Amino acid sequence: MATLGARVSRFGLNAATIDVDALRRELEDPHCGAVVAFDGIVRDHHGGRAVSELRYEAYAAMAEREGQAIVDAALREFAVRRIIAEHRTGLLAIGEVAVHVGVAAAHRDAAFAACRFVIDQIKERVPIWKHEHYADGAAEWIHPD
Amino acid sequence: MATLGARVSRFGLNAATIDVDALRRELEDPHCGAVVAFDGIVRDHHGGRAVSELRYEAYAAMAEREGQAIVDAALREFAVRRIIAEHRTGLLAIGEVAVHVGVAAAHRDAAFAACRFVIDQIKERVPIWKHEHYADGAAEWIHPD
Amino acid sequence: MRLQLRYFASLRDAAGSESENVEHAGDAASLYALLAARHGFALPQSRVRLAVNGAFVPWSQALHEGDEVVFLPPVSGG
Amino acid sequence: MRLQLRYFASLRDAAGSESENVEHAGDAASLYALLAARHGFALPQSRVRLAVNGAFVPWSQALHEGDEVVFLPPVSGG
Repeated sequence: MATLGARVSRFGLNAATIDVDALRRELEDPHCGAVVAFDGIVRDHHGGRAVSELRYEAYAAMAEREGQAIVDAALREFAVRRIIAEHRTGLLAIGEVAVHVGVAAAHRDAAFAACRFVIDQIKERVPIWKHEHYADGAAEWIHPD
Repeated sequence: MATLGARVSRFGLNAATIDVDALRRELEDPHCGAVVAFDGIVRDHHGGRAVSELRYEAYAAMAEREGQAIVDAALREFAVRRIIAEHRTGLLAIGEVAVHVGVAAAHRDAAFAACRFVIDQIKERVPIWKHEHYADGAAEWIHPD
Repeated sequence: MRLQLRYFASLRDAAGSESENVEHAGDAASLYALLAARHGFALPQSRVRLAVNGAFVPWSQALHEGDEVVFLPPVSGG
Repeated sequence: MRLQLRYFASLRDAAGSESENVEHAGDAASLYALLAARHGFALPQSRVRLAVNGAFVPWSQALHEGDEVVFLPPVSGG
């Protein structure tokens, strides 16, 4: 067997385009038989309104700390070897990747569970806010109940 | 909103390298806010033995029909818009992608559920067999209980 | 009736062939028993699924002249 | 004590500013009530989380001289 590579957990904010293909290659590990990746993508509609673009604002220092705490917790709690997550900030067009979570594990159960945990936790507690811009010119901060 | 693109479900066998980056781009859809992808990758060990490479053999006509039936069923049963799956045949080295399942949906619940359904069903009923070649020179057909 | 058999994975290795044509009058279970004895198949019928003309069918299904019959060992794709 | 406030999202829009420094003697809840009245924050305190020096803390936690205090509207990343 190949030398055991280091386990990895990394969360970052990214003001530029998230390079999903490159992040996927960073998950490669000869011990891992399963990779699960989630991409959150800017949709053209929300709550029945046509969305033209959106902007993410982050409380950056805290977002990086909370995000890193989430991927570190996932690496401890699930039988996975690599977790890489990035979240965009700034202005995004329809179709752009807003958030990416990639997980590599020996088996798919843990890879699916850890990926789901990380995206759910990001949406729950990383201080990032979405400002939606609508086709009719209006804009609104999204503050879910 | 953009014109509603066609819903897609496609399964294929592939004797060459699976181009994961290209398949991912085929999932793009302005109505979809969530993409979940699973990659099954050749691991360097199985059941405690060091694996050097493996070969997948398919009952091709039936595998294509069963695989297509699976992705068609997932498109009917989950609130998803695009499902693309490919399975390798032939000789694979450690780290190569053996199977890829990508799903695009409006929301992540359905994307995760459909992706999991498709890979579980592929492993359950698509007539493909793995011939593992071990570092010690032995080889074995894998026929799970 | 004349049947076309195809073999995959460990059954192909045991049969030493990818396919053979057989004359058989009984059902699929009796055919499997006969071939398992002839070729030394290690898998009991309980672990094998039956496909006729490229689709899963129950072992109770009657075979017909010209059918493509495949005894599927447990699959291991993915 | 002197506190450094930072505002994000709808609270920043309402405050018309990214940050301000305030002198305040009470707890975080009384500070939020005061600022909500001054700036017209639409969110009740029950929908806002408190962060002090970049970490979530309960509303019961005492504030100290120089703390960075942020009232976090419901987040919507992802």
